[in-house]
Amino acid sequence: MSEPTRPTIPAARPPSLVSGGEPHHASVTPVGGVAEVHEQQPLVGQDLRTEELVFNMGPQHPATHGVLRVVIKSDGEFVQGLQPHIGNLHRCCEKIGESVPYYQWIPYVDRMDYLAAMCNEHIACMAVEKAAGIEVPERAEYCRVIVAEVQRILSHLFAMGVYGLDLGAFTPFLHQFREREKGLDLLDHISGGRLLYHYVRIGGVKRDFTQEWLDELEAFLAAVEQRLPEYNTLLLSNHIFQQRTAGVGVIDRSACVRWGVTGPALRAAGVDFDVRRDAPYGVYDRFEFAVPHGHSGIAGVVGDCFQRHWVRTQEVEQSLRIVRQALKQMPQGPVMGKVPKSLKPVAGEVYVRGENPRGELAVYMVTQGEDKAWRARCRGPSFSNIAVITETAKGTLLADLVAAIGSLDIVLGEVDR
Amino acid sequence: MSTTPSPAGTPAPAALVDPVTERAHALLAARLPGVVQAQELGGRHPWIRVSVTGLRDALRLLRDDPSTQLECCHLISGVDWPARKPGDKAELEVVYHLVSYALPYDAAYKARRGPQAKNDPWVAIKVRVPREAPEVPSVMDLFTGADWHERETYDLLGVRFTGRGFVPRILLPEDWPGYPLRKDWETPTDYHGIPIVPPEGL
Amino acid sequence: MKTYLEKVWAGVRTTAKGMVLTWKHFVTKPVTVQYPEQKTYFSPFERGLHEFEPDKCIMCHLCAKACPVDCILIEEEGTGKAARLTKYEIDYSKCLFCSLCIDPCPVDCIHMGQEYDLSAFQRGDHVKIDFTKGDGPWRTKRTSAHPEAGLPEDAGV
Amino acid sequence: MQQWLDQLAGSGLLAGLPRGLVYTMGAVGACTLVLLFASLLAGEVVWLERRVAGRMQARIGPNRVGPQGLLQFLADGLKLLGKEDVIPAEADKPTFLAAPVIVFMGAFAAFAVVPFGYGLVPADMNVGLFLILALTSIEVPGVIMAGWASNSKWAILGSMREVAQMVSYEMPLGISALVVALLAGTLNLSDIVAQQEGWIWNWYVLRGPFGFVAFFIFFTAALASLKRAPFDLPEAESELVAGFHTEYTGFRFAVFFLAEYSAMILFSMVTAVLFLGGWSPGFPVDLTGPAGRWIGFAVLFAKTAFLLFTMIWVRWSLPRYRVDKVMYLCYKVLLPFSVACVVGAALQVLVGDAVGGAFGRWLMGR
Repeated sequence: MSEPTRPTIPAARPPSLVSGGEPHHASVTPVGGVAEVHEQQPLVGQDLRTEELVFNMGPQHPATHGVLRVVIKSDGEFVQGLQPHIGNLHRCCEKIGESVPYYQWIPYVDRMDYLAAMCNEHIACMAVEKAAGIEVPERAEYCRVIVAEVQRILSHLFAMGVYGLDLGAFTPFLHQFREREKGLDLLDHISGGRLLYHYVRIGGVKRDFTQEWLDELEAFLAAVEQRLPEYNTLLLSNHIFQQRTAGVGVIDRSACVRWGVTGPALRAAGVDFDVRRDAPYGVYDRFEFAVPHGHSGIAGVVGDCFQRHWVRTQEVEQSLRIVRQALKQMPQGPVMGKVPKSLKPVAGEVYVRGENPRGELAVYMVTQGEDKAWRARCRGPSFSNIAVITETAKGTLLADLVAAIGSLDIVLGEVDR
Repeated sequence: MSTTPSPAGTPAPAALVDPVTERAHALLAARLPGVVQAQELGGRHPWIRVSVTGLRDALRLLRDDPSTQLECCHLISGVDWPARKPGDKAELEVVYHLVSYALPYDAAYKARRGPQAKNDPWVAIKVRVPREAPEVPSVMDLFTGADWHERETYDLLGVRFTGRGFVPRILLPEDWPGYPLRKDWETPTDYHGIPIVPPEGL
Repeated sequence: MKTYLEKVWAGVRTTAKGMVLTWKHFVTKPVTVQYPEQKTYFSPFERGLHEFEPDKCIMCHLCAKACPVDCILIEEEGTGKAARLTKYEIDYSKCLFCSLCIDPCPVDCIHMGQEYDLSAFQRGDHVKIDFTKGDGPWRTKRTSAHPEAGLPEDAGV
Repeated sequence: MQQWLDQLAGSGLLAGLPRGLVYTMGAVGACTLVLLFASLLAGEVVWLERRVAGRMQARIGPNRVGPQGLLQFLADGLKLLGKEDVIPAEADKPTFLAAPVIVFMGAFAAFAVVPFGYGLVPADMNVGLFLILALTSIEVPGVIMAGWASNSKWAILGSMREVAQMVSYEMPLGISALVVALLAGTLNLSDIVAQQEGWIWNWYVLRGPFGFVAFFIFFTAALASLKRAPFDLPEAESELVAGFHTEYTGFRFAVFFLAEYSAMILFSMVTAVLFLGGWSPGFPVDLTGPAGRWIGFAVLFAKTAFLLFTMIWVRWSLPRYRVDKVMYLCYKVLLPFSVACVVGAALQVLVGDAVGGAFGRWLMGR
């Protein structure tokens, strides 16, 4: 990619402050679509002095999905460099994990990725169960899979709708919120909370499904299945949407792997990898589902914003499949295993990873035979996913930066933890 | 050191030796003699501890060798191990969890179900540095994504990563006192005159 | 030229398709629930404002110990059999609504209610609620028949 | 207008007054009427937009203030009036204060030549169409002033986008209006409507393919110069926060808002006049009488409302274009098509002249 040739002006900040010097870029990703803009060299005369603008995008900005702050060095509409600054939503989740008993930590884990609380709980509980050697009843495992997949559908609906909002389409956002509302009510009716469920507990789940709830679940699945083509009419197959996203914000396989990008963004880059299938946890190995990954058969370039969005739409369909299979296979039995009253796992370590809607959530827990963890480290997928934006958005238009951040679908609660 | 975490409560049977970690260990032992300091190849969390000086070589070898291809640095975590009884060494531990997307999921793991087994292919590499002068070479040039993880480890535990210039804090303000995830850290009462717990309560 | 015309046509066609879809929504009934007049259904498991029965409480402090944020303050007079509850205060500026306080109660005197509207004109009005002071927007009696009432609660602890 | 004032001056009530004063009073009165019409209608268009958007998004929209929420704009206006009027410390104060006035002036002044019905035109000019295109361009300096004076980076980016977009889209806008001018042979808007009277196929949108395509180009270009989605880049809220009016609060913001919606009404009316037959209902009927002209006004109003609805409909159906794609659309799609339409319309006039008869006159457009 050819940067526009300009008399360079030293950056306002010393380069050492910007991410500790320039990171090593093995390859700078070519950004399709922008190439035709770059062909037109800006007409800057010898006597006309130009200057780069340094912007503060965020923490209060509509497109930064919360309180992300991005310092952009731009040349008019072109982003020449950027540095994300995080930490505005830091809530000491890991420190709290070291200071409260295990079962009290679970409600805090909910609040990390507040759009995928069920998945967070699932993985955090798995870590504690593994550390303490607790057996989870089979029915509880199925309950966990069902609520986690419903959560994944909800999270992806939110991600796709908000992506429309980032691109200026307000209507699909609210259309998807209509179904998401139903799903939130659904999880509310089983757990008692609308967003932060605290339903998955150490050793099982809080309560068994009732028949009314299962009927409600069926209605929700049918509604989502029926509405999916509508969302695609407004976004995925729309010409303007394709123009905005195809070839924009390309994160190829090498960039994904170097930066530790996971989840839909990794799959959009053509990597056929899903923890649920390739390193299954819970009872995920008993279901049949496809892992959608980016390829050249659809519009866009492998690893661009369009394919990330496409992967999400496909994952919703696969999640519907998993929930239906789980409902069929679900055995009878208790939903709570035998958990000792005082939970004191012996000294040791566990590392548990699982597929969250945004990528791989991993919990690294060091136990020391106390009722609290010695170290409770969480790998928030958005933390690694947003870091890649420094490389991806260089040289693109400002609108493409917004499109790229939106397509990574970050949740700041998880970035800052 | 004596506080080295022992494997899980139930001793790991020999059958549960982790194939990927074993492969990585064999590779390191063969190609970089003297780098591996300790290892635990079985149980639910196998790990290999390498020397601080050999860390970069070890990670580069594991990343590039076709038999391991651990190309992604999944997580970097720091663990504080202060001296809890006289004679202990006060140390900080940095754990690198590496994963591979290139190698297919090992069929051996299919049989390794159950809560006590390690059932996914990752490798944990550890280094230990003294708590007073915690200096670890940066691996940012090997794994670009390690950048933010290193910044966070510095921010919360005070591990200094060398060879990458100035490491800014990431989550906390630049002038925040101390490193909160160290076990001896105490919450300050105020920050620039702003009380952390207001006098009238939260 | 051909791809150019195709692109123009694709733009017009997909725009028209999107507009047809929004038109369909324009003529269908909205799904909004008009809040103050209409209310949505709540399940009996809803985790709203607590319901607390002061006369049942035996002051064992188990709920306060189970609370991850220490938001429950219990004060009592006297000791042994003569002990009397004088204050049972929940600080809702800290409360997580995680329902961990419900599980350990041996006499089943604290529950999660269905009241969720915490709006007030004064900050202090809803921040700290003392349940021994009688009814307010909160309840000091069980209002909803909870299907799990009386079941042994060992879940998650 | 002038004849009407002459009549009025001649009548008993104002007989003693100097003619100039009568003209001035007439002008002020007409201005007030048009201002009231434009701003009240703009308020209602805001309500319409929010209601339509709500229904398209499966929700209701504002329905609390007044019947069906019709008085919502009053509540909004009161709220905006009650807000603190913030002027940024580093702002260029006089320019900052003048910018909303200029933007509103541009949108409002163009109403002077729009015929609301037969004879209901504030200033019946021979260069009406030309004047509208010129007056709406006054908005551009106003927007530059707003962006520059705010001393905000988002505002300056927004105003640069706005200027680039407005200046570019004036070309397809003007050229597609030229198609009508060619067919009608006049720039007087009242005369343009007069030539579309009679049956519905006399409307310029249905007189041959060129008028048809030109209608869509004109409407699209109007959307772009109105900064309406999918061309709302100057105030793209997910990119530039609020574009050039990021730093404006309270009443000044309300003026920008009002200007935007007045311009929407203006362009809808102009489109209706140019292409959709103005006050002609689509069948031969005499609307020149004292009562008829008000019926004509209602017909024109209905067409305007339909176009306004379409603008809202488009906005809530489509994502936003990217800044380079907007320019692509302008220079590589709309401009060639509009030029082709002008050439085609000219040929159509020639062919109509050669054919002669009723069909030829239909082709010629007059």
